[in-house]
Amino acid sequence: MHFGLTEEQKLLQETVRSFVAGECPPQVVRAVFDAGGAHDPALWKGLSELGVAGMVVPEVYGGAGLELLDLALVAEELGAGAVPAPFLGHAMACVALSLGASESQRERWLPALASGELVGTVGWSEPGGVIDPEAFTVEFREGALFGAKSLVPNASAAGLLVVAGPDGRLFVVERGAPGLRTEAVSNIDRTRPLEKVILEGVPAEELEQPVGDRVRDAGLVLLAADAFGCGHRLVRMSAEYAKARQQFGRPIAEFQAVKHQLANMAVEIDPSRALWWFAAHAFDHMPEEREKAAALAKAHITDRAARVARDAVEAHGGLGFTWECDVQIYFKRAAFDRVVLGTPDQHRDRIADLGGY
Amino acid sequence: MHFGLTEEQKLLQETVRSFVAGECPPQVVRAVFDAGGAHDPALWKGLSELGVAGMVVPEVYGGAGLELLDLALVAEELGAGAVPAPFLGHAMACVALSLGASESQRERWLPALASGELVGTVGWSEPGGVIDPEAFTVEFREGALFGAKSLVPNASAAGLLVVAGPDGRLFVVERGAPGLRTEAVSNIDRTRPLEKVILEGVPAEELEQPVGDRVRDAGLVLLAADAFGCGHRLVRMSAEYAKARQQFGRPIAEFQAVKHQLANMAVEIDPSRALWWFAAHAFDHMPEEREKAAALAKAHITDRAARVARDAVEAHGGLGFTWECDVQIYFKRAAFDRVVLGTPDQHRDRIADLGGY
Amino acid sequence: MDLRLGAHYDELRERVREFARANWPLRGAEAELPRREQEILFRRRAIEAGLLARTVPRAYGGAEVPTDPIAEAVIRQELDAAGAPHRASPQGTHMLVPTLLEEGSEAQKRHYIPPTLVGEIYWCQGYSEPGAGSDLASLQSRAVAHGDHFVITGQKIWTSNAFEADMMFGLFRTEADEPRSGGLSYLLVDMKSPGIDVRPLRQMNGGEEFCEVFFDEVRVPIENLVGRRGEGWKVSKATLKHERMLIGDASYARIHFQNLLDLARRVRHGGRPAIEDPGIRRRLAELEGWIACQVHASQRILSAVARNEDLEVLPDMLMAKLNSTNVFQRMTRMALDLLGEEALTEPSPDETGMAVGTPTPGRWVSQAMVAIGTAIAGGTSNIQRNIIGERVLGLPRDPRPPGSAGGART
Amino acid sequence: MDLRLGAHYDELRERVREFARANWPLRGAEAELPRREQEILFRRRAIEAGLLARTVPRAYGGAEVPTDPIAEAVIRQELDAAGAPHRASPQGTHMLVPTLLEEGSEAQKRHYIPPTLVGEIYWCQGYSEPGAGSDLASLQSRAVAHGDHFVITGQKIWTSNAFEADMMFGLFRTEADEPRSGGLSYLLVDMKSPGIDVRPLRQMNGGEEFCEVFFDEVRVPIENLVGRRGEGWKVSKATLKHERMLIGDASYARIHFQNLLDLARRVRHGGRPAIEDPGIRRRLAELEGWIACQVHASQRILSAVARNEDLEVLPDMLMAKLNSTNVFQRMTRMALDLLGEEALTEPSPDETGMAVGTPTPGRWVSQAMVAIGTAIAGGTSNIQRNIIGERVLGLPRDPRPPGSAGGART
Repeated sequence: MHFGLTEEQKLLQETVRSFVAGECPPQVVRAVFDAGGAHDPALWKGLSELGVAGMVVPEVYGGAGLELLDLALVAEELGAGAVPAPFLGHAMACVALSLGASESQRERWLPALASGELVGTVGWSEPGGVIDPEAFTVEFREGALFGAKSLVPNASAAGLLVVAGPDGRLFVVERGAPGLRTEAVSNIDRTRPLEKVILEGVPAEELEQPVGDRVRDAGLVLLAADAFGCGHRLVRMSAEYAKARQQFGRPIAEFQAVKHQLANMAVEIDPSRALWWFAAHAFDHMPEEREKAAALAKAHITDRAARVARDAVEAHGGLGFTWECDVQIYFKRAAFDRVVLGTPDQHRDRIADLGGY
Repeated sequence: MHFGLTEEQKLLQETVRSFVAGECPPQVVRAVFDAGGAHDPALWKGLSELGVAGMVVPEVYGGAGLELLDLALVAEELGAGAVPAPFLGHAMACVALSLGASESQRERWLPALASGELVGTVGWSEPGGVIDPEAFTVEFREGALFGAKSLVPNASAAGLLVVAGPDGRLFVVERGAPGLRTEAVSNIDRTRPLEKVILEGVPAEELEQPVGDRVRDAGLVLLAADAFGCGHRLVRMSAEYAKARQQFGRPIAEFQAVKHQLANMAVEIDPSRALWWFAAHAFDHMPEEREKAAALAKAHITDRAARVARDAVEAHGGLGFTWECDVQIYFKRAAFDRVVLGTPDQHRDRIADLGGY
Repeated sequence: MDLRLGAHYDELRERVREFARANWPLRGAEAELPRREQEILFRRRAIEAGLLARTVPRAYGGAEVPTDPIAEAVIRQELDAAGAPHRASPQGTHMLVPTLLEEGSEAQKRHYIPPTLVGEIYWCQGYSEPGAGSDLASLQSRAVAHGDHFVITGQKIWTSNAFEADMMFGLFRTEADEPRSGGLSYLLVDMKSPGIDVRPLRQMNGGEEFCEVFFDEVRVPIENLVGRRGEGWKVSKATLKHERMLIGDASYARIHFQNLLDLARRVRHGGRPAIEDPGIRRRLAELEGWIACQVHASQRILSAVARNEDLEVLPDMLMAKLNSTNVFQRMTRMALDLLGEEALTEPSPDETGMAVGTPTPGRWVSQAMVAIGTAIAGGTSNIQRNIIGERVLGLPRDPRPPGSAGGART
Repeated sequence: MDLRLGAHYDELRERVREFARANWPLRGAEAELPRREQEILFRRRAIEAGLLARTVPRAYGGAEVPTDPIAEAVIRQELDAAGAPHRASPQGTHMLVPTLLEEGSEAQKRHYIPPTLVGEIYWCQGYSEPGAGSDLASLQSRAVAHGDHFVITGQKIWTSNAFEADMMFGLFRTEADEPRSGGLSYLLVDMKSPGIDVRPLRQMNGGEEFCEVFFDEVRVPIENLVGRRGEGWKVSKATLKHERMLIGDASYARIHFQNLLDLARRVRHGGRPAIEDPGIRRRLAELEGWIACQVHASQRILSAVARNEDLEVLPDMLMAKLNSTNVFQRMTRMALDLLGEEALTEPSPDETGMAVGTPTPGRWVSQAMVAIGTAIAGGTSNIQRNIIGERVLGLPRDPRPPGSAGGART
C-alpha cells in the first residue's frame, strides 16, 4: 500500500512549481488580471512544452499517458500560483477524447490537443445553474446542436469545444462552426475567463462513448485541487504577512489571537489534501468510489478554500481589502472553483443520493 | 418611547437576584442536583412569598397582575442561578387560567395558584417531539382526556395540570384524577424534572377560551429568558475563572486567545437580551408580532446559550469537564431550554411560515 | 417598555413629512442651480426648521434644540424616505463638528462649523497610515513647526472620499522627540494646498471609496491646530468614539434581510424556488434571529441614550460593532450560496458603494467583500475583542512587551 | 498511489484471522481461569506469534520484528473484529514501554517491559495536577530524596483508570531550588504503596474514567528513577508525543458517521424521517466531507510512517488532533439536533465510556460532552493552535512575560 506520490510525481510538482515561479510570478498574474484576463498564448505554450497539455492523452497520440492525479498535481500548482491558463477546460476535453472518442476521432484531435496547439474546453453547466445531465436541454438533431452552455471556461481561446448532453453523451464542436456564438460572462476571477456558448444548429460530432460523468468528475477533482492550491498558499501568505507586519511595536504574528486564527486557517484547508489525492486516484482505479469521492472533494475543499480566502483578507488588514494586494486574486479564484460545475450545496445533494442516505 | 425596564422592574430583578443569592446559592443547587432533582417546597414557598407564583395572575385573585416581561425577568434570574423550582410549568399554567378560564374557573383555581400553594404545570409536547397543536393526538371525549404528553415540567410536584389539545383548546386536570399516570423522563437537567403524563380517560374540564397558542408563546419566551440567564452567567463565570487560573506564570485571561474566546462568547449571547425583552413585551402589547417574536427568541437564544455552554466547559479546562464544576449544571439547564417546547430547528420552520417566506 | 412613539413624535413625523414635501426637490429657479448648491440650500432650511444640526449652538450655525435621539431617528427616517439630501459630509458633521465643539478655539468653531453643517465644506479624515492601522500611536507623518506654519511631509491611507473633500482633519507628528502617542497634533489641512497628492485606492470589489494622500512639504497655518500641540491624541478621541457608533448602526440589517428573502424567491435550487427548500428556510430563519437581536439591541441603545441612561447600555454599545460585522458576514455568505453561478458576477462601478441599492448579483458580490472590509475598518475585529474582553468582562490588558508605552489602544 | 494492500498483507490478514480463531476464546481448563489471566495468556501467545509488541526486542519480551505500521493496522483490525483482548494497558504499552526503551536502565527494561506487554502490570499516568493543566513545568508534587528512597507528597489529577492500575509513571519535583521544568524527575510508583489514596473524579457526563491520586509521604525506591534526576521533563517527552498520536486516531470517525446516518433514518422531523429533509441531508453530506479528510489524511500519515517518510507528513500529524476534535464536535452537535427531545437523555453508567457502543440517545448525549472533553484533554486545543502556528507556519513563539523560563510548552 502506498498513499502518496511517486518520485516522478514529486518531480512533476517540482517542475511545474519552478516553471510557475519563473514564468508566471505574481507580477505576470497581476498584469493579466488587471488587463481583464486575456489568454496568454506564450504562457500556455510554455506549460504545453512541460507536457501539461497532453498529460492524460495516451502516449501513442503524443501525450504522456498519465493519470488524473498527475493532472490534479498540476492543478494544485496552477492554483497556488493563480496561473492564468485555459487548463481546466483543456484537461476536461482531453479526458473526454481520451476516454470517449473512437479511434478515428482520437487520431483527428488528440495529437493537436496533446501538444497544446489546439486548446480544448468543455461546456457542462446550463444557464440557471443546471448541472444535472438529466436536466440538460441541449439537443442533438441531424448532426447539429441546439441549446446553450453557461460558464464555459476559456471558450474564446478554445479551438475545440466538447458539449455535454443528457445520458453522458458528448459532442465535439470546432471553432468557427456555423451557428456557434459565445458571450462573455461577468466573472470576478480574471485569471480564467468564462463564457456562455450559444448553439443554434451547430454541426457537431458525437463521441463514441457516453463518458460525460467521468468528464465531470475529472473537472470536479481539478477544481478541488486548484482550490486547495489557492487556500494553502493563502495561509502561507497570511503567515508571512503576520511575521512582517508590525503593530504596537511587534510583529502581529506574536499576538496569540492572530497566531490562533492562522492555525485555524491551516486546519481548515491542510487536512483536505489527502481527500483530493484520494479522489484523483479513485478516478482511475476505484470505479465504485469515483463519483462520490469527486463530489466530496469538490464540495468540501472549495468551501474550505473560500473560507480561508475570507480569513486571509481579514488577516491582511486594510491591505487585504485592496485591489493591489494579491489576496484578492486568490479570493476570486477560489470563488470560481467553488461555483463552476456546481456549488458545494448542489454536490452535497448528490453526495446524499450517492451515499444512499 | 421606552425600550427598557421600569424602576419597579429593576427592583423586581434586584429582589429576585438577592433572594437567589441568599436562599439558593450554588451549594443549594448542587445539593438538589446531586440528589437527583427533587422538588424543594421551601424554596418554592420563598419564591411564592416574593410574588413569583402569582405574578401574572390578576390582582383580584391574589396575584400581582403583571405582564410576561416581569415573569421573564424572573426567569432570567432563575436561569442565572440555575434555581431548581417548578417555575416554568407553573407560570404557563397561570397564563392559561388568567387568559383562558371562565369566571368560575378563575375563582376556583387562581387564588391557590397565585399563592403558590397549588403548583401548576402544562403538558404541551407529545411523544416523538410533536409540538404542532394540529398534530396533537390527545382527545377529549365525554369529559375525559385520552392520550399522552411528553416532557411535562415538574408534573409530580404539580397539583394542577393544563393539557393542550388541537385548535388551542386547553383542559384542566387535577392531581389524583383517575386514569392519570406519570412516568419519569430521563433528563440531564436535574434542576427541573420532566415527566411523561399518560391520560387514560382522565376527567378534565375545558377552559373557556382556546388560548393554547398564547400559553405556548409565554413558555417560549420564558425558556429564552432562562437560557439567556444561563448563558450570561456562564460567560461571567468563565471570565472569573480565567482571571484566577494561572498557567505559564500568569492568569490565562492575559493570553489574548483566551481573552478573545471570552469576548466571542459575550457577543454570542449578550446582544440577545433585547430580543427576549421585545418578545415578552410583544406578548402583552403587540398581538401581530407576538407569535413570531416568541419563536425567534426561543430558537435564537437557546441555541446561543447552548453554544456558550460548550465554550464555557472548554474555557474551564479540565475542571469544566467535571461533575463537581457548576458549569455542567448550566450546560444541562441550557440543553433543557433548547429542547423543551421544541428545538430551534422546529421553531425556525415555524418562523419561516410566520414570516411569509 | 413602551414602544409607541407617542403623540409628540407622531406630530414631529408629520411635520418632517410636510417639510420634506415643501422643500425637496427645489422648485423654480432654484431647481436650476448646481446639485451641490441645491443640497446646501435644503440643509440650511432644514436647520432653520430645527430638523438638522439640532444640538449645535445657533452661534455656530446649528438649531440649538435639546438633544433627543429619538426625534433625530424619526427625522432621519422621514428625510430618507423622501429622498432628501439631509446628510452632508458625515466625516464633517459626525466627527469634526463634535471635536471642534469640545476642543476647538472660538475662531475655529465660528469659521468651520457653519459651512460644514450645510455641506459647503466636505471633510476627510487623516488618521491611518501604511505602517499604522489599528496602532495610531505609531503614526509617522511629520508636521514641522516653521514660523507661523507647520510643514507636513508624509502619507495617509484609507482616507474616504478624499477626492471630493475640501479639508482634512488628522493627526500629525509635531514633536519628533516624544515617542508613540505623545507627540501628535490635530491639524486641519486645506486639501487644495500645494504639495498634496490624492490617489485613489482601489478596493478588492473594484470600488474606489478610499484614497491615499501624499504630503510633500505642505504648509498649514498654525491657527489650524486644534487643542494643544502634542495633545492631538486626546483631541481625536471624541472623534473615534463617534466613528464606532456610526459603523455599529443597525439600520440596514432589515433591508438586507428583505433583499435576501427576495433573492431566495427568485433563484431556483433543484428546479424549484430556493425559498421552498427546508434547509434554506431554516438558514433564513436563523439569520432573522441574529438580525432581530441587532435591531432590538440598537432600539434599546437608542432608547437608553435618549433617557440619559447611557451607562446601562455601555456593554451593548461596545459589542455592537463586532456583532453587526458578524451578522453582515452571515448575510452575505448566505447571499453567495443563494446566487449560485451568479456569485461570480464582477461588481460594476455603481454596485460597489456601501449604500444599499438594488440588490443585483454584482452588488451582493460586492457586499460580501465589503462585509469582510467592515471587520477591518475602524479598528479590526480583534481590537474590538480586546475592548470587549477588557471593558465588558473586566479582563486584564495584554501584558506589554518591554519598551512599549501605554495608551496604544483607544 | 496504490491503495491495494498487496498479497503480503492479504496473507498476514489471513494468518491473523486463523490465529484469532485458534486462540480466542481459550478452551478447556484455560477457559476456567480468571478473565485477566486468560487475556495475559492470549497476549503472550500473540507476541510469540509475532502479532503484538512487534518492535520490542525479544530480550524484553517483545516479538522483535521490523517495524511495519501497515501490518500493525491489519493486525489491529482483525483482532478487533475477532473481539480478542489484544490491548493491554494502553498507558503501559504505548507510553511507558517506549519511554523505558529510550531512557530506562537495563534493569528497568528487563523488570517492567515484559509484564507490561502481556498486561500483568497495568499502568496509569501521573502528569497533570490541579494547578498545572497544560503547563507541566509548574508541577508541585514533591519527591524528596531520603537515603535510598524518594518520599512523595502531593496530588495528581486526570489519572485515567488509576483504580485498576498496578503502577504509575509520572513527573515529580525532586529539586526544590530549580524553578519550572528544571527540577522534575520521572518516577515509577507502586500504586499499592502506603500513603496513596485514589478517588474517582466524576465527569460531567456521569462517567468516572479519571481519578485524583493523593500522595502522603509515599516511599519510592531510588532505582525507580528513570533517566537522570531533574531531567524528568526530557524523559517524558517521548511519552507525550505518543499520547498525541493516540488521541488523533481517526479510526472511529466512520463508525460515528454511520451511526449518525442510522439516527437520521430513525428520528422524524415534521412527520417524516429526518433523513428525507434536504437541509439534514446537506448537513450530513457536509460532515462526510470533514470525515473523508480525516480518514484519508490518517491513511496518508500511516502510509508515510510505514515508508519512513515521517517528515513529509509532520505538519499533518501536528494538525490531526485539532482537526479530529473539531470533526467530532461537529458530529455530536448534529446528533443532538437530530435527537430532538431525546437530546435530554441522561447517560447511564454504561453509556459514558469513550468506546463506541450501541448508539443510544444517552450515549450520543455523553459523546457530545466527551467531544468537548477531547478539546481539553492531552493539551487543550489552544495549545494545539500554538504548536501549529509555530511548527507548521513558522510563526514566532509568544513573547514570554518577564521572569518566566523557557521550555514551558511541549
